[in-house]
Amino acid sequence: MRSIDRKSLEKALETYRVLDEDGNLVGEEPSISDSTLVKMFEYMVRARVLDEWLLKLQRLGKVAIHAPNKGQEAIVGAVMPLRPEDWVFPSYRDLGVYLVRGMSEEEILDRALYNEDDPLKGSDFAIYGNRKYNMVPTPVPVGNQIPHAVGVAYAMKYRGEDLVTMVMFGDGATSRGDFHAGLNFAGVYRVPVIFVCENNGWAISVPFERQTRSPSIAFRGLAYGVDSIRVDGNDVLAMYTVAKQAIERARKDKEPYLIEMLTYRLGSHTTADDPSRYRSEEEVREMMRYEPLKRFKRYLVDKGLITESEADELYRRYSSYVEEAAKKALNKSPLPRDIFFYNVYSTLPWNLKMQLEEFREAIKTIEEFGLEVD
Amino acid sequence: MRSIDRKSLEKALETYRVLDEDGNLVGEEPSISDSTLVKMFEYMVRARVLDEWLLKLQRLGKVAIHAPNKGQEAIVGAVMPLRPEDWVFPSYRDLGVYLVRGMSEEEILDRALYNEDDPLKGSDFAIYGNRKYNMVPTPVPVGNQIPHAVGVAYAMKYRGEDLVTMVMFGDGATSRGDFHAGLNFAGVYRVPVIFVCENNGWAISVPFERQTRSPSIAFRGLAYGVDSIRVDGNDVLAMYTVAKQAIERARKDKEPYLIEMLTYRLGSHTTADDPSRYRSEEEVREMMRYEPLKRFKRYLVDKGLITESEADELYRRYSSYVEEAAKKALNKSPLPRDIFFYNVYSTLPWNLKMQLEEFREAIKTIEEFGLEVD
Amino acid sequence: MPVMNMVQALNLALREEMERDDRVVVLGEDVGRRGGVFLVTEGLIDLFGEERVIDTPLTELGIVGFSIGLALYGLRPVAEIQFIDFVYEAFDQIYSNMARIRFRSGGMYTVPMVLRSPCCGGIKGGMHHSQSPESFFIHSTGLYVMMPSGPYDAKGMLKTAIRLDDPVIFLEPKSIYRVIKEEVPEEDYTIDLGKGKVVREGGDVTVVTWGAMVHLANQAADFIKEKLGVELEIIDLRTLYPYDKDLIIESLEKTGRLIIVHEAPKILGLGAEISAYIAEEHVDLLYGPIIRVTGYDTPFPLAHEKLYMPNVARIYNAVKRSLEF
Amino acid sequence: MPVMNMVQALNLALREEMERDDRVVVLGEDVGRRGGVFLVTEGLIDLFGEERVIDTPLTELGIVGFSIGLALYGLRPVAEIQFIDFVYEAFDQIYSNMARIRFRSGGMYTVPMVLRSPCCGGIKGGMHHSQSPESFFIHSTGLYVMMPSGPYDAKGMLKTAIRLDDPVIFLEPKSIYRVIKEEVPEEDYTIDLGKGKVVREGGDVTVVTWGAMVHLANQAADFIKEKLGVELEIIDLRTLYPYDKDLIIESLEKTGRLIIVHEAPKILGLGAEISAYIAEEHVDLLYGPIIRVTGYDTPFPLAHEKLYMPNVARIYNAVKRSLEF
Ligand SMILES: Cc1ncc(C[n+]2csc(CCOP(=O)(O)OP(=O)(O)O)c2C)c(N)n1
Ligand SMILES: Cc1ncc(C[n+]2csc(CCOP(=O)(O)OP(=O)(O)O)c2C)c(N)n1
Ligand SMILES: [Mg+2]
Ligand SMILES: [Mg+2]
Repeated sequence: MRSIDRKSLEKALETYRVLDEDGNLVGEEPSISDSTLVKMFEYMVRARVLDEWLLKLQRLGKVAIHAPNKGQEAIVGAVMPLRPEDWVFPSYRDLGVYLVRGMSEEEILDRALYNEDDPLKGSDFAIYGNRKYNMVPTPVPVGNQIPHAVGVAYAMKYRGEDLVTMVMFGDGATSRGDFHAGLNFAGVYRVPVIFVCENNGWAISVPFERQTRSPSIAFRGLAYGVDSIRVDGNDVLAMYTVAKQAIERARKDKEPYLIEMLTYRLGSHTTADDPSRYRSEEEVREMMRYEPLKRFKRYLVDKGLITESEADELYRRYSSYVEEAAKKALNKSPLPRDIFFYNVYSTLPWNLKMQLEEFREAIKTIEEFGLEVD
Repeated sequence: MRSIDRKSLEKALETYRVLDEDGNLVGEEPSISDSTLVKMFEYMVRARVLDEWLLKLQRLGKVAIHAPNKGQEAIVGAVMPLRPEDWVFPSYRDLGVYLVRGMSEEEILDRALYNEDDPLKGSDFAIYGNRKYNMVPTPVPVGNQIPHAVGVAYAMKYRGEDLVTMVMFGDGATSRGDFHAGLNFAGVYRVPVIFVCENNGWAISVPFERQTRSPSIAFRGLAYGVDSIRVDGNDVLAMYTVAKQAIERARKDKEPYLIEMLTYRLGSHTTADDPSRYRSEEEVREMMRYEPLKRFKRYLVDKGLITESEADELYRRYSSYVEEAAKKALNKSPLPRDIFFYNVYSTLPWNLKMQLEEFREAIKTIEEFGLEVD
Repeated sequence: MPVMNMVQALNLALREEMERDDRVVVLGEDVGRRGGVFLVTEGLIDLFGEERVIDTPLTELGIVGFSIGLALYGLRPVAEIQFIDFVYEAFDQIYSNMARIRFRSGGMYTVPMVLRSPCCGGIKGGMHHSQSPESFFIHSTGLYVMMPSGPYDAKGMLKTAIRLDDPVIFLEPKSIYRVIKEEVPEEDYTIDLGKGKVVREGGDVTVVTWGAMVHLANQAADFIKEKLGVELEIIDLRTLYPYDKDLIIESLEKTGRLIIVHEAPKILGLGAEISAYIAEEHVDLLYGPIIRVTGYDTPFPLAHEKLYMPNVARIYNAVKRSLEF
Repeated sequence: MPVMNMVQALNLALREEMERDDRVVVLGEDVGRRGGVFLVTEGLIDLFGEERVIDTPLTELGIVGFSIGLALYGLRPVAEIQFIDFVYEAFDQIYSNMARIRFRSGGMYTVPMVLRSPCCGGIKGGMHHSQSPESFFIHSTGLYVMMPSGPYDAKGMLKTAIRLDDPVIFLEPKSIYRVIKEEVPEEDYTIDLGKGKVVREGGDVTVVTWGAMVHLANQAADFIKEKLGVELEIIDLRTLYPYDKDLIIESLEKTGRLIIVHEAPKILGLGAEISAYIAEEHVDLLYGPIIRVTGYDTPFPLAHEKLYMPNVARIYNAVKRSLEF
């Protein structure tokens, strides 16, 4: 049993920040190289642009569904301090994370459109991942990935490697058994995992106060013996600083860490949602004041690392870039029709072989009569 | 979101007690009537005696399995302040609880032997409950009953009744999703439920430090916004005092409460267990010093409410009482052979009717050839 | 009589039952202000308040475990799982408790609750917004399982489910939530547990199916009639457990040929049980093989779901094969 | 060759695999110091340390979810569920992840793990220490399912399971853990996935079964031979998915009569699938009905479990009925 000291409690109940909502320094300035700072901003812009394009493609009926990330772009700060060999289990709302890990806009679009180049072979919607980037595709059932990340971290420690695992999930996910088990195992086995809870105030229509009466998610982390901190999650510098420390400690001391990222979802839950049913426009307008891009841009402009017009240019550049990429992705062929028979087992068991025959007969009939099915 | 004050934290991290291990007052003496005090002791003795008898019957091959309660008898203190109309979800190790709720030794034996008078009709082993006493039979999967208790408490509040629900479970059970969901719902909906975690240091062979790295179960309760306290669970006066307050508050203010009862399992996990594989005899001998009966007896003797020889007599009286009851229970008939077809649905669906036919044919064959089956 | 879609009919059933009986409460993720992601519970919170229309934290285990408690105390909870694909966290509570408390308690305690949820494919929902897990509930024993195929049945069946003393899994094929419109009486009516319905008469081949597949079967029947001059008799089971064996036997007595169509994977889909039942008790009625047209034994895919699911071509092929005997 | 019971054979398999391959780790409740409640993992912690023989907190969801992570990273976890009756908390992790990560990731990630657990009845274990839930895993798709019926097979099959790249559910009939003793080589051998075994030859009726029921069927066969002069051919499936259809067909070609015996409830027990498969693809081989002798469609009872389970009388009656045709 561990005791709880005053300092741990404060970290779990107060909110760590570096910049205020206008981009003024209010905490200790982290020492981050200029190029990293600019890169960080660029990722955030790319995430914003891509988000807008996925929304557009969804409205055009090309993309099945999209979970907007607008307002939560500061998550890129949490992943940037990772090494490529570290593992990441992203959430479905983490466009910026995919980009930082090396995924291109092209690949994200191929995935969203599940065309012939979809690395996940048309398995599910609104999820992204690729072994190439040590980024495991998100399971749609909320929270499932949490204990997986802990297992991976255990295996890293077991192998004596100095790698870490990071896993993202929402505030709603903290109510699930997966969170409970994952945090508990991480505490008991002391493994190098960093939990990032993106507390955006809402789980679809359920506000945080109705999700839990806990003082904070970070406080809840302490209840598993996992050191935890609450961070202004719209302040990318705060996110970066805190994550960097957590990652270094995990790498060295094999200690888990929980970061509660206080943020706000400015868009709808997904493109299938209608937030006007449960929250006011005023709330959203008010929260726009705290959004992460504007704030960070101010800091960069004040620091002389970027000008307003350079920032605008960046946005425009990526917009045309994604437009091109979308055109290309839309022109690709669909996946083979029998794709879903593969990747269930490493080889086809006899019942799947028989069913594949039946499937081929059906295709013949479809073609014979020119039936419309797909 | 709630804030956490110093006092809540202390309660959750320190250990409330009234008597020391020798029965000396070390805390504020609760005002409990003499007759209640003696009754409390009597329940503890009855639990101890019944425990010994169930062990004996198991060794004789009459009882399938038994989960000894030796060392945890102070749990009776938690239930005594309840009203009969309040609901209880006991754990499987709670002989004293069953007795306080009004179950007789006879009924417990009928249940353990699943004879014709078994109120649970031979459904499962080592569980006890009866609607008559508002005590729901324990599900064998550890922790399942926790969210049920929260639902019952919600229904009580919904109906505007001033009743409360109490639910018991072990330290191991706190690792399950049921605990996580139950505590969280209780916090969010503020329902009159009292959680009693019997932290006896072990979940079979897994010691508490390996079950969780949490500072305490009570601390974990706070992380759900549920007020929580840690109590010396071998001190029946402490248990009574704390439970009484929690019950009154729940009744009045509809506030949940968690009591972490720090105790120790002196016997084996169940009669199928062999504790010598994972813990030392010395540990058990050492823990015998803290056992609840001796301690409470000293207090009663010092207070002049009972003499040593009266206590011995009590023990002997219940021993012969249970011996008689066991004889009677052993002489009863078994349940009807087709008992398991009933109580699945309120009426038999057609497939069960057909299967009952098949069953009757099998019985005929068994009788025709004198086959041994049962 | 007003014309409604299934969402409206279900909403009406809930409203009427809540008005009729204050033991009925509704709970689940986003069922309150949001009215459910498909709006089945729309407006109920305004009528009945947040004590009776309860938004829950995001845990299916919690939703079911908590509902069991409500039901134990005598309420009649109607719990929503946002998509049935997310029910599995709750499987221990469903299997070990919802389905077993009556048995465990020797009949002293009952769990009169309904677990309702959108199910099945056809909306490009991918792996986790498309599944048909009825087999898991049926094999559990201790549960009733229902799936309506249209607004009229939906209203009557949900009312039946709410009034039963035993726990019910109520599955709603979301692909036809808004597609099928029917006249739905604004009066009280129920539809008996365990009663299927012949939705199309025909003398050649019996097709047993349920949910959205009823409409597919009908479409296939038109096509097959045109191409082969063969008449399908289509049975909509409606209750999946206990299913209406008598209706199947009656039809088989006429046709001697049986095809079962369902969206769930073939292996141990309910089709297996129906087929095995016939092969065990009524093998004499059969002219040939019992053919199953089902989801394939793979996860439900996002890509090419209409080829994964039963479709007209597959039913056509099955009928041809059935007639070969 | 040493004579061993199943517990010893399984223990030996684990030890050999852990010596052979340091990716193999063992985890579960009480698997360490305690050696598992049935002692299948006895002594392993002394040989391999607590990093490789991991006592877990009490959560099946956690055990499976964490094991999936280990497997994703390339280890070969062998996770124990103390009794398979407690697996249901983990069902979401099993169904939605263990069985689906390969598919979800387009084949990029695999989950080479074994989930092993004591199962089935016959020890007076009551509702929650007796169940046979293989149907749930088979219907999940994406998992292999195995159940040995003796020490020799147990060792070889567990080794096969550990070496497969796909996830395996490995069920161990606890009632025969210590009852059946056989010679078990101390050398390395495996038993192919998907291969059943004819354990008794006979020309009259084919009995398909697995696990402890293999021994019951044998007992029944002796009795039936004596009373009716009828010879049963008994097939031990060993792998439940994908089951050995060829062996069944081969036997049916000889006998034309099929009885399936299993402990799980009848409704959607694996018997249903086997029966439906034959009724769909090989109906011409049958002389009469396919009969299932199974657990009844109720929870597993404490009282009279031997009457609830298949027994000699029930198999005898089934054979008589089968021969009537
Ligand atoms: C187990 C499960 N239940 C329900 C859903 C449906 N659903 C998808 S996202 C969501 C809310 C998630 O909220 P949160 O975890 O806070 O993440 P956010 O969407 O806010 O980023 C729900 C209920 C799901 N995907 N999985
Ligand atoms: C879900 C589940 N997993 C495993 C078991 C087997 N088992 C029975 S009791 C027990 C340990 C329980 O420990 P704890 O909750 O501390 O209660 P205690 O026995 O110490 O009173 C285990 C693992 C079970 N009954 N249920
Ligand atoms: Mg959220
Ligand atoms: Mg314990």
